[in-house]
Amino acid sequence: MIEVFLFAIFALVALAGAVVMLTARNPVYSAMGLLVTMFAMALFYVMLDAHFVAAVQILVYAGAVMTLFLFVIMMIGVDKKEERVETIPFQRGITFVVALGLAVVIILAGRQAWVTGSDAFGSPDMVGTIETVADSLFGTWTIAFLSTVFLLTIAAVGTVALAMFGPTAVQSTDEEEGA
Amino acid sequence: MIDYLWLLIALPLLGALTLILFGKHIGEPASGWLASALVVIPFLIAAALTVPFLNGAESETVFLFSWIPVIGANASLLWDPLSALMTLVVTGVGGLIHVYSVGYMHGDPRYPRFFAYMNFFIASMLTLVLADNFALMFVGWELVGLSSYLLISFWFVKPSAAAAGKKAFIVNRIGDWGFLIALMMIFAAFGTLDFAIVFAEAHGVLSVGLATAITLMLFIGATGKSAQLPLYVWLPDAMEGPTPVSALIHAATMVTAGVYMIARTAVLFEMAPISLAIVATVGALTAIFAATLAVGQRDIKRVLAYSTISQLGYMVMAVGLTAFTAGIFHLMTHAFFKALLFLGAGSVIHAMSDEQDMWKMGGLRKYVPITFVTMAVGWLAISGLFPLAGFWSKDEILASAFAKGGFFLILWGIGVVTALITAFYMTRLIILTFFGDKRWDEGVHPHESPWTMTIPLIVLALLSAIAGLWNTPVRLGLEHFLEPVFGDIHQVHPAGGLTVWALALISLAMVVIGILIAYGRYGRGDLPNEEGGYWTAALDGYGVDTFYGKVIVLPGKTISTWLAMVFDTKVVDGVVNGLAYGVRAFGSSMRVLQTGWVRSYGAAIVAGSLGVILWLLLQGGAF
Amino acid sequence: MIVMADVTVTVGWYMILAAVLFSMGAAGVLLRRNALVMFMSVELMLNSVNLTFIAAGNELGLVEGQVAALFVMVVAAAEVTVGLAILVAVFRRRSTANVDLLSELKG
Amino acid sequence: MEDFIVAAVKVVIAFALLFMVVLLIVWAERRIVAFMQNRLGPTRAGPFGILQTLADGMKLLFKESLTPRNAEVFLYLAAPVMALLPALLIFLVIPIGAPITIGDTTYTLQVTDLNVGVLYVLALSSMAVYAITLAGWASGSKYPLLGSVRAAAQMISYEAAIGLALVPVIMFAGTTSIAGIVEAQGATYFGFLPAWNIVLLPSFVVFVIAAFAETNRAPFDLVEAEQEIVGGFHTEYSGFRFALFFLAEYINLFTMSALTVTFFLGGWNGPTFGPTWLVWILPVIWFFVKTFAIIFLFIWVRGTLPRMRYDQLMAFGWKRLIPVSLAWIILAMIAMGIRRYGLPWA
Repeated sequence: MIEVFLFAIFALVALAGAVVMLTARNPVYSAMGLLVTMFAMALFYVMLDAHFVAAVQILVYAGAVMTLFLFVIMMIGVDKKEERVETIPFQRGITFVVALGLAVVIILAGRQAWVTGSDAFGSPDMVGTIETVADSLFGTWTIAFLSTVFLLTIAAVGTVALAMFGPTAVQSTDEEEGA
Repeated sequence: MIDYLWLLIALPLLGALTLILFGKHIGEPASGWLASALVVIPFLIAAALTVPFLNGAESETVFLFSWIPVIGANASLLWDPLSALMTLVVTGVGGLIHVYSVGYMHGDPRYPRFFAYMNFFIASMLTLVLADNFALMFVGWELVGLSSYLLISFWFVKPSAAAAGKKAFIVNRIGDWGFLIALMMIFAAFGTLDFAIVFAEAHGVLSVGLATAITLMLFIGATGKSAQLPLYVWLPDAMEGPTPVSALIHAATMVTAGVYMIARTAVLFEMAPISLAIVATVGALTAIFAATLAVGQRDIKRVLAYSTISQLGYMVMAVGLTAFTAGIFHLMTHAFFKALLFLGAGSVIHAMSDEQDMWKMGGLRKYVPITFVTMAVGWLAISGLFPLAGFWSKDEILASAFAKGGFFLILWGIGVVTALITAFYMTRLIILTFFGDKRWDEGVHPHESPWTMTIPLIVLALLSAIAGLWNTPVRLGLEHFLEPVFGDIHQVHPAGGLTVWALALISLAMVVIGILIAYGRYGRGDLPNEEGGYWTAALDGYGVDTFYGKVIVLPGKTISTWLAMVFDTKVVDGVVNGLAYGVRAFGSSMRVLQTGWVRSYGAAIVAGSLGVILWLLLQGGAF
Repeated sequence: MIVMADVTVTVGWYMILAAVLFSMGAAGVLLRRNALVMFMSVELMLNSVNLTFIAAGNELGLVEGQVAALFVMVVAAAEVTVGLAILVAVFRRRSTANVDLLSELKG
Repeated sequence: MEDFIVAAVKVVIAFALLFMVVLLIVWAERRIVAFMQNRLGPTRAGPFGILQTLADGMKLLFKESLTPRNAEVFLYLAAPVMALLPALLIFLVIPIGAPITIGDTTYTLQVTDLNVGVLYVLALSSMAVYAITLAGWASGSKYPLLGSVRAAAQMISYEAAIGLALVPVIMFAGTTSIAGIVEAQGATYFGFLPAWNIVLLPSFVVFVIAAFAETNRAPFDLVEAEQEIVGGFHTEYSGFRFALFFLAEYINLFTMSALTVTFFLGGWNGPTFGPTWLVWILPVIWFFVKTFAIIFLFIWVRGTLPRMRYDQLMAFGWKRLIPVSLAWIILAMIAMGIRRYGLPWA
């Protein structure tokens, strides 16, 4: 009972955050909206017994990713509010149809192949503590885990390279913008 | 021990690679000796590996690595008495010729490159010989063609050498076409190219007609490589290459590949009597045709070239008679004495400062004694004088033809006449070169060749003298040796008893007559006037090249010109340009989609995934 | 509340929520011109997928759902770092984060 | 239901405790710094001026709260709350004393023990960045914005150091539960030396230095460097909203000290003796003694060291602390390996 309540509240919070992200003219508010959604996600994860992932969700998404977003917004986009005038023809209509269609179709697909909870696979009261996740991560999925190490290293190197070797002078973009 | 079989191919290949890459740094004598060593060592290995066969050991297949297993083509080597014999001939004669080349090629600016090619040839030839399936054999077959091309046109600055190389390559391609079709037919029939399976199942799978078709196609391949009618034209021109090349490739080894191939596929040929008859006939006709041409040549190497064609004709005739052992036997002895003769000719040319016209020689026996003596042995051996090698092997072929009887008696007759002509032109060559007056130009100072060239001559002379004793009617050594290979084949055998001696006497008489006629014509001081009529025609090779030029090359050129000038510019270019235009027009019409707006691309992606999900849902029966 | 007494949260609820969030993320990518907000929308999509992973993993009693979510997070983190670095580089050159103005590759 | 009541009581006690302690710390800092600078500090309100903080707080409450014209009002108002929340929440996982058993029930002196406690602490401490960044940005003024960008960069950088410094601690304890880490430090070496994680000295040093930076205290207080950027991110805040930032800052100081004690100095571990009630009370006393010792260290450093330059700060964080932490993690791993599996050649 209380579970339904919590779900409803968190879902509303998550949706509200997403709506704010989608509609705010200022990217800072978009970031705040997304942050709220991510917190709601973390709470869902706790409800779903994925404690470790919930902590990582906050640590990585809220703590690192969104901070980075905010930082970059402060650096580049903070005072530029987005224009409401749509420049691409039909984009709004297409987006509306396509996004709605996507939601409907995913839900339809889900009704076809709903997870029907055969608990034969594992222990139904499995809790995602560090120990259980680590067992799987460093046992079954070692290779995948190691490849993420490479991925992160490459990403770090790429980021540093982009920051180090980029152009230093801001060039005029008048012609392109006029075109 | 058998595990080291791969070294036979690997060592010369290593030598070729080393000399190609580092030849310049290795320098002149060293690269030659390195190459020689890398042929002699395989010879020693092969010899060690052959010993068990003398004690009746089984054939073995050495699997190296998977290549195209699905068609039964792997890099695996077959080691049986036949391939052992061929390997010994190739590496033994090849090794001697390598040593000879150390001296002969002295001072050539591309000295290391020459030995690189020679080693490459040895490796290719051994691949051909040792292959245990048609595909690998074909690889070797093509590789010897390539190395032959490289070596014929080794002195490519000479236009004639470059042209000769091309000619050899193109004519060989015609033969290869036949071989390739044969391979396809074999694969279609058997589903594999593995020798063992093909030969084992041949009787169950093949009809006589199919066998005939396959073997005829194989024989087309053989005529190309072994210079039989009508594809022999490349071999005389191939004399443009350095003399050791002529000795090694165009006398002793590569040209025998066709004979070897027929012997190897003896099982298939045995099933196709018509093919066998054709093979034997072509062989006999080639033998006499080339012999008559050899008579008319003035260039010492061209005489030997036509002689080679003629002798190859004998071998082909032998395998066509199903006298496979005799064919292989003649192949072996011919390798010895023809290599000897070529090397001797090379020594003479070397002595005469690159003069090849016999009319400008004469009286050389005092100046190049070792060359003279050894070449004399070769002369008598090829002529077939008792008891030298040529006598035994040639006689066995003739006796086999006689023993087969019927139609084949005609072939026997041709063979006997050819023997006479052979004795005649070889005597002519010896007399014109070594006897009589000096006819050479001013400023030529003949001298004996260095020891690196004479020692191979001496060794080959010894072999030419005694090799025939391996397989005599009295003691069939080779026959016994090759028993595991041809044991299941119905070979024709010379009749025993008095017949064989009578036949021997007849051919011996022919040889003596030939020698005497030649002596009578050339041995008495004045040289006869050989102008006009037959002589001009023979010098021209009976105009076969001109004929081919008119009948085949010219129409080909005309068609090619038309294709290049009209068809290509109008039709091919038209199609290409039209396609390009169409693509451009299509692209222009599609450009509209390329808006440059990320978001419209994104919309397309999402719409596309929406479509995919919808389709999957429809497939799954969601609606 | 009395009516809902025997209602429990099933995995389907999470799936529907995730589908809605995913669609909103997709709409964000298609609608917003600010590259930063487009990135955020992509993050929202990734998050919604994570939710399905974990919900399904919980339903099946498998830890793999959470492991997959962790991998998604790693990839998302890497993507954000590089993406934002590119964005900063673009901004240094063009003084704009509006993707509509970065349309030189048009046909 | 009982659990719920117990939890609620714990939360109330914890928050009350925090507010009390903050009043004390502010007073203590002013007095101690004053002594170090050869002054007296506040003396008027209450004995030794101990009520001075309360008086200041009352004053701030009655002041007018200004909102700048260019401010993004919503975020401007939300920022102080966002600053206070994580500061309060972190304290919930810190055990301030040994578990107490009354009847059949054992009560832990900790609001909740999480399996992922350390991650929880790290996650929440990274939340503090938002308050500062948003406060600076939402003020619509340039000095706060500069201060907030500085703060964001500084806190992101030193968070990495804090996380890395905690890795050896987690390895030695074998758990990420905070109570577990404290219990693991209850053992002894050679029967008398307490097995506190202070033996991981480099980690301890890195952690404390990074804690200075995380709490924006001297010598890393560039965020509010008066000489350069006036008051930093909270320049435009006044009245009660400023009080909230102030409060959050000192709560952070206290929780960081408490965390240092918990992770490295054995938490509530200490000698216990006497009757049951004393056995219950003593750990709490030890915990607070240790915590205040660390707070004294914070104040002492503030009174001693000059402020660093911005580039020095970043270089120190990235080029010194993080490499040292990484090297130390490897060494600690080797040490653990030897302790568990013996020497490689043995």
